Amino acid sequence: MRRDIPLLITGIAGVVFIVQYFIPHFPFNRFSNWFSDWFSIVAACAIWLGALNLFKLSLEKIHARREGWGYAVITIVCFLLMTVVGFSEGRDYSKVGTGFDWLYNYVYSPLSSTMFAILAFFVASASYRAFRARNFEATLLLIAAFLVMLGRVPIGDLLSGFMPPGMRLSQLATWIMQFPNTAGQRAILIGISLGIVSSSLRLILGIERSYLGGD
Amino acid sequence: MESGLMHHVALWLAAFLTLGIFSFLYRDNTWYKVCEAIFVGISAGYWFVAYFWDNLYTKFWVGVWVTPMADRPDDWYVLYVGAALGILMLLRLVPKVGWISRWPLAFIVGATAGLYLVTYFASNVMLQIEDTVRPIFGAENDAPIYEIIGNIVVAVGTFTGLIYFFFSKEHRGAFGRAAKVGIFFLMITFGASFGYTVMSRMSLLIGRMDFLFSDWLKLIK
Amino acid sequence: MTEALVVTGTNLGVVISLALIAGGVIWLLVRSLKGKEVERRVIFGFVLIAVSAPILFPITFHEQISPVVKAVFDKIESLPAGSTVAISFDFDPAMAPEVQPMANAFTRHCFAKGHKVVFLSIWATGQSLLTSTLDTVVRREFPEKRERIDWVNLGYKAGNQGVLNVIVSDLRKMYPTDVNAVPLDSIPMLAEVKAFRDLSLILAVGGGFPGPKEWVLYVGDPGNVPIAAGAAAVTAPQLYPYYPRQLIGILGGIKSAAEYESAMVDKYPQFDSVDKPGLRMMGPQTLAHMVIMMFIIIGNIVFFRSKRMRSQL
Amino acid sequence: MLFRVAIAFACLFIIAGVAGQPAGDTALAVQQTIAPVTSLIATNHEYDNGTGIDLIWVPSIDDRLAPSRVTGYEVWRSVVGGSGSRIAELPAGANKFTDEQCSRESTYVYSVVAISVAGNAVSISTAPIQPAREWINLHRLNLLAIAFLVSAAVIYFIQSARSGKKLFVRKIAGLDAVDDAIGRATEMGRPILFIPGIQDMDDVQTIAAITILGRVSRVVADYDTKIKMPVSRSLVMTAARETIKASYMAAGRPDAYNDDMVSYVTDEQFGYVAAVDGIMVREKPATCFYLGAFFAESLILAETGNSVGAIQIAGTAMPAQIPFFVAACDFALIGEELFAASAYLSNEPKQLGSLKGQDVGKAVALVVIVVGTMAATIGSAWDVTFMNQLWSALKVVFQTN
Repeated sequence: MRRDIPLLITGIAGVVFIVQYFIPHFPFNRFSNWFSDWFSIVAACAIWLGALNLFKLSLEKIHARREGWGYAVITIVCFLLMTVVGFSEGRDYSKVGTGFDWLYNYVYSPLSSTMFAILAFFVASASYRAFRARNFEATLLLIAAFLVMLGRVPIGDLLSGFMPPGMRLSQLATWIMQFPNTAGQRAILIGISLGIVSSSLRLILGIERSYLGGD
Repeated sequence: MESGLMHHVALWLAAFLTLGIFSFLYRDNTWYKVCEAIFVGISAGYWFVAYFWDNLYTKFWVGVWVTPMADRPDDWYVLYVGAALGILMLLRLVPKVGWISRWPLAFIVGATAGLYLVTYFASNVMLQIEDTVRPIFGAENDAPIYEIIGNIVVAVGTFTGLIYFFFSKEHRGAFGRAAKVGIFFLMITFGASFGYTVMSRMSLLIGRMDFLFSDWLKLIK
Repeated sequence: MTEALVVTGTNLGVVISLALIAGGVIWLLVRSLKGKEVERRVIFGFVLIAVSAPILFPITFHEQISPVVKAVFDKIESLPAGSTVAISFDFDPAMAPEVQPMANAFTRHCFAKGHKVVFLSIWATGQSLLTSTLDTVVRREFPEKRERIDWVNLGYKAGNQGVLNVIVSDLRKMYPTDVNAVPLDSIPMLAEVKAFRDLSLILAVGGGFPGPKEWVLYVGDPGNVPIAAGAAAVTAPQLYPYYPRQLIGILGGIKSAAEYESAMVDKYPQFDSVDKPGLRMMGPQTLAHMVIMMFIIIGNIVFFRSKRMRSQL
Repeated sequence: MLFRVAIAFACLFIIAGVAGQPAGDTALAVQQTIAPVTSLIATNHEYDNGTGIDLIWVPSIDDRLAPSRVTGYEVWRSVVGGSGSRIAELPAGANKFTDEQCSRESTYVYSVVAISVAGNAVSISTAPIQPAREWINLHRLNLLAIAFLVSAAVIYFIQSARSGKKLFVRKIAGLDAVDDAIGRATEMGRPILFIPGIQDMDDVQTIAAITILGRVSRVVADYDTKIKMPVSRSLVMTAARETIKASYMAAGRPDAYNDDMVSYVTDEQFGYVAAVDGIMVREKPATCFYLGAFFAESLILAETGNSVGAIQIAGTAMPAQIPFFVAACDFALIGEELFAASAYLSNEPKQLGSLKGQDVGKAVALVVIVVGTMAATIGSAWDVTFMNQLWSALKVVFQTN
């Protein structure tokens, strides 16, 4: 029973949302909008579960004085600071000039963009480590990456300056992006979509049910 | 903008956080851990507040309560369905009836599966196939040679790439060789995308360095 | 070809940093030949130097403009003076280093040609970046341009592509006022602009969702307005299918921004003295790319070396 | 459709007829004012919820003069028994408009006004029309047919596998490594880390990740390995807990399950990554799984995981991120393989049958690509009519709107 009802719900919802695509008639024409509204409301409710979990784990850590409990204190204080400021600003919480906006600009945003920027270092270490001519496939990966990188900076055209115009490295890089890259992306995209069709069908038919848990 | 002092505090705070995250590259350390804890707390708080005001308040509350009847869309009442699903989800907090939260979950999974099935089929399978079907060269033969080679490459690459993804046929003989060519194309694709992305990623680092050198340290004008 | 690589910036700092990198690479090579793996932190150190040195001691290259970028430049050039152009800031601080230089260059170009500019954003995070362009470019470099006569800031509206869907046919329905709550009907430069389809050109700067693609689908195609894209390098390849029919041109990543800035300086020498972040960033970009390519080469030397050593055992 | 073609032809004839008139006549007749638009016809907009009406007309003759004397057109609508209003302004040269703001309860009459400096000219009004709504979007019939074909193939092979037919499925290296990777973590006494991407449950990749988690956690429960799963979405947290709990129950060890195996961190992409990186360097997992929808964080995770010496199995259907996983991880599931993974790992016939079904889709795609490319090339290079017809037929079949 606890498992059959959810399976039924998944199946019916799946069929309805396939069918709505082909029916312009009310109410089917609204279904996808409704779903996105409903989902955002459910997600907004569910974040209470997440936040409570974050609180619970941090408090347990602090209470037991487990290693790193001090950091848990910082997390909770920052969370409370952000929520108190955010709720006290009202619905225009993110307007330019509010305290919430200040915290966003000077705390959230530097942290976020720096974490993103770290990626530059990892691109370098991955290039050093992973682009090795272990076999033919790896060599192709390496050569394609090398040529495209070379073609993206002025040095590439300097090195290939002796070639007739139209065959310089920057153009070669563009060609690789335009043709072989398109071919690969297309094959991947078609494959992915067929994979989605079949795994969606498994979910709708109730063959795949591990996400629903046990009885 | 802000008063001088506030601006300085802001700059130093941002610089402190920036360097703290960068310090992780050397090794895990207290400074990074502090920044990480701040980041988790501040960002979780941010989303908590944003979800509340943007979704619960603006979407639901305003939709069913604040907006005058005359201004509402004719299907405003369906917002209650969303709220009902949300409440069922929150029942998870009550151990005895927590299992009911599987219902909204099952609904979301089913609807997502249905939506993705048709939209991906339409936009990716159909459209990509339609795009691949094109002449390799035209009547006037005026297409430049690189474009003709390119068109052949796209057709062959897409074809063999798809063969690689076949699950139910053994990759042997001619089929196996085609699959092998397919994986070559995939590898070129991966290499090219990787190389192409380097510039984007570097820009982000340059942006941060620019902040440290010019906004904070004022080393350059 | 000589023109493509005019290197400017000849101070001691450039020489020192290049020497530092070159020396380091030789040291790495020697170590690798001895068959030693390089630690990650050394690699990180190289990236740090390669990126920071050219920021502190600028090296700039002259960029040859590519056709997809030139198409945008030429479009702005060819519009009669006084045309109304929109620039949309659809990005966040993380993407800003890549695309804000484009937005700034577009702004300068439009003003230099005497066009009127409508600024807006359909990303919540775009507002503050839009404000910074208004402060650093518009108000500082073009003090003679008056708000609401030569340019207007419409600000941000929530609703993603829904906003676009409306403004293509009716601007006032979505934006009854500008960002300072001045009714659009009392803004002289918008007297003729009832909808976005009345504009001469839309420059969509951004890279995520919604971005240039949505501008094409919801405004460019239905409203028959020319759209040009300024996009992050990562998303630019996904825009190529729309060029040249639905997008008149594409700027992808900092390289295109640098090309655009080069073209601007060639045409309008007065902009030689303004900050050109695109060109400025190409120095660090070039060095960083070279360092990464060095790593690929050295990595392979280490690999073949160790393979040979294994086979000798 | 046929009706539309007929209208189009009618318009063409009228244009031709008008253009064929002696030029002197019109020049004399229209000194000051301009000619109105002609042949204005309103039809119901097909396949919508009864909100659209299509208008089509022949532009004013003066619009064809160069320089055009017409500066634009206005579309006016009036509800029968009500007042009229201007609903659109169009540039010169326009000859059609779709009014999408109609109500099914009302009947409308339209007219188009040609605007010029000298004066305006109003067209004859259309016959009263009421929008209709349709139940099925016939424009999408081709999509329905092909999607049905592929789905039918999937279901057919699931059924035939159920009835005991043996199916071959090729090896997927990354998935064969799952057992070993978990075994390694057990031997080393270190946890395994499972990252289901950063999207919510309304992304089918996340759902795929959760279904794979079902298989992985089953092995984890059998081996009694520690699993850690920080997530960035609360709904994913709930779903993952259900999944892992079920696996522990199926393994007969419900007591070993603990809710803290799955923990929520933050919805913010990089805040989440910062925390996961911290967990990696502090807890040194022996095995990391990155399965689901990933963005820029893919490489940050993979490089940090590599630096702590973890075996890494990754899979995503984000085309932009696959290269990073391929380059930096030990095993990478490429696109479609992510969706095949749970079926492959389950090793149940009916699940494997679905894989064979999706291969039918690929076979169709292959045939169309070969036949279509050949038809298009032969057709356009040597102008072979039959090939051109075949090519355009394929284009029509695979068109979506």
